[in-house]
Amino acid sequence: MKFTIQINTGPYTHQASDTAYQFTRAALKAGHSIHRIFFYHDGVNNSSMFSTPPRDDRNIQQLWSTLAEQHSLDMVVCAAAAQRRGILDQKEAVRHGKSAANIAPNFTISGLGQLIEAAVVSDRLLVFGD
Amino acid sequence: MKFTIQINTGPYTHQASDTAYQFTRAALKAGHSIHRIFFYHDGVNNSSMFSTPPRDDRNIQQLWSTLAEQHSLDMVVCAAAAQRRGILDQKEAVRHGKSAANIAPNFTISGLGQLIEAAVVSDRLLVFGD
Amino acid sequence: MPVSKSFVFINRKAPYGTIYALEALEVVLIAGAFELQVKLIFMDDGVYQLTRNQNPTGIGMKNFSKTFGALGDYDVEQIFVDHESLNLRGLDATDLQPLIHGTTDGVERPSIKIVPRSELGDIIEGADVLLNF
Amino acid sequence: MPVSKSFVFINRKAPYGTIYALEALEVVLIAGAFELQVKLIFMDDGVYQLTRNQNPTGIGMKNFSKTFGALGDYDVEQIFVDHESLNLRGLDATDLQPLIHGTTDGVERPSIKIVPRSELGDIIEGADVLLNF
Amino acid sequence: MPTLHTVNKSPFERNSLETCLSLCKPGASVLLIEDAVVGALQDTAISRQILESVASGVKVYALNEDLQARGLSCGRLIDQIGIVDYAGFVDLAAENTTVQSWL
Amino acid sequence: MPTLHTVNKSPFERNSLETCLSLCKPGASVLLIEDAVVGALQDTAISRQILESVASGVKVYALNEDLQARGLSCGRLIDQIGIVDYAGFVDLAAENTTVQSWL
Repeated sequence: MKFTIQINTGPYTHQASDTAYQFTRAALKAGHSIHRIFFYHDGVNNSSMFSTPPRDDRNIQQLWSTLAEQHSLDMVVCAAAAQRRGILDQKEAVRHGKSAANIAPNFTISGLGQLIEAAVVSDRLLVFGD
Repeated sequence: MKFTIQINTGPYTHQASDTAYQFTRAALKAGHSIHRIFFYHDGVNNSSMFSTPPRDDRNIQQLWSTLAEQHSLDMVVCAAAAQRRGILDQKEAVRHGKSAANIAPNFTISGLGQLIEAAVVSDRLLVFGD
Repeated sequence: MPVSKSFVFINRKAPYGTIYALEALEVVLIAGAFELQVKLIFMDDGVYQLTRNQNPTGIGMKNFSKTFGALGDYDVEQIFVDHESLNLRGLDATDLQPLIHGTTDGVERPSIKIVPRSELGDIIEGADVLLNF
Repeated sequence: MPVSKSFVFINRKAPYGTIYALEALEVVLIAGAFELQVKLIFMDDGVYQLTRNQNPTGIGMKNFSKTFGALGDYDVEQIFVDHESLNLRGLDATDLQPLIHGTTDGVERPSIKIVPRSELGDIIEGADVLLNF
Repeated sequence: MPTLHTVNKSPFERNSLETCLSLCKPGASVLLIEDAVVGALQDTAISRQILESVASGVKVYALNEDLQARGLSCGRLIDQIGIVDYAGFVDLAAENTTVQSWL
Repeated sequence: MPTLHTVNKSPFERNSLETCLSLCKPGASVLLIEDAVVGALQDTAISRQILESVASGVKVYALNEDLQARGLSCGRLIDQIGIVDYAGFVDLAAENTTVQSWL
């Protein structure tokens, strides 16, 4: 079965990103496929490469990047939401005259159409948020 | 009268930073002084220089930086909270091997002791959050 | 893309206190552009999104509620408001901005329908995709 | 710094679902190190912060509730729990982890006191500084 | 030592206003801000509890800018609720000795 | 077309579980996750409403990992609530035709 996951909150402050991660792992383990993971609202903050949690804590961005690497996941960060909250890829950094990009590997900035398309072609959409 | 303001949520998603900003402006206008503005939890995200909201929307980070400039406000971002959420000054960027700093002008990264000290020496502490 | 699916957006948050209402509306407009069958539900504090005479100038924000008026142009014509939610909040139909859409016979019709909660349960059960903000 | 002030921390959020409980505890420990007079209130969903046998391994987080056991060492000895909040949630004193502090006579005493809500109102009225998470 | 209590969430979504009113003392002030201003309307599920608090000597206010944002400024508010702007919010914070934010 | 409803907030802080139970249909499933698992305990302010929903044909579940995190796994839960792990959550999402997240 084909799942799409939407994440609405940033890392650490709310549990939603952790729950979505555990769900995604369990779904993959059960043999399901993940069509897309879409980060919206503060969810875009999960993609910040600048995050450095304490050593005895999980690194949520790295968990996602690693899972995406292992399973070729399509992780999309909403462009409009990312601009508001300061998540930049190289192209956006140049366009807005910022000093660097801060989006982590395996995350891609794209439009809201990617959420609608994913919902249309997937068997299930699950939303995790506040 | 001497106020300290604590802000617990990031920009745009919750109104708390906006309300704190309006309160701070009104307090300054009424002749009160602001001892410190302390950004905790997701509040640290208000200091991201990478944020680029739509042109017809307010730029919350710039509102704070400008107000601080005009009134010599002491705006402190909690160090531990900032590390978790990817807010870096030049020193932290170098220490953690990140490509750049993203903290905006007039924000300073410091410890939680700055919140306690501010609460002790101020007449009033107001907390804005979720 | 496969056969068209029915999308139901469930709006339960007040406007301005959080950004969810505004960013949800951005998704609705995109969905409208995809020519999907779209229904909107406003319940719980979501009913405040539709109040008349919103003016957020004083809180430094822009009035996004005007955008609801454009929904008819995107063929988003089915807007359901929970009667019980209005009632608990001291509101009724006259507090909501009128939203309309054109029809093939050239007449403009109201898009908002105030319904009992049980009917919202039916709409949710009948959806192919549920989006929550 | 001026004369010592009394600090009251009000904890109303459940642990793990949000980070507020954990990051509030970090502030309490700092305040303890300042040798201030510190009181903690746990009410509403904040009472879940003190339950025994927390084990967040399965959700990928660390068990920060053990840190409450260190509060006595920071001279944080006055912990008030709202009786009504426990009652509404099907909990009682036996569900909470025991927290103790030493006294000058060498005896260890319990730090947690379960109180009626009206007493919490008094504590809040009597505080110099109120911190909310 | 009167306290200013601020509440920023809708009383129909969260329990913070109810908790606040359950323990605030006569002479205390309660200010509704942000989404909490929806509690200022007449004839709602929370209006009776607000009127009981007022009767017991608690002063209740709502922030005008937040009322206007939500289109709620049109004579439909509980009569006993005072309306203040941000300057009035600052005055309330200064007049009371502490501020308790029910987040 | 049965629906899986997920609720992630404490029913003592927010109204999302109450709203969910007020409109979900016989045959639907409700899964309590994150802070909402506190609603699974016996003898609480919400337990009667949960039992009424169960009696009407709604299946109610709680996520075990979230119960354990909060120290709530010790035989004090409502008997009629099923306990599932993340794999069980995935199965519920697959078995029902849609998922409604009450955020």
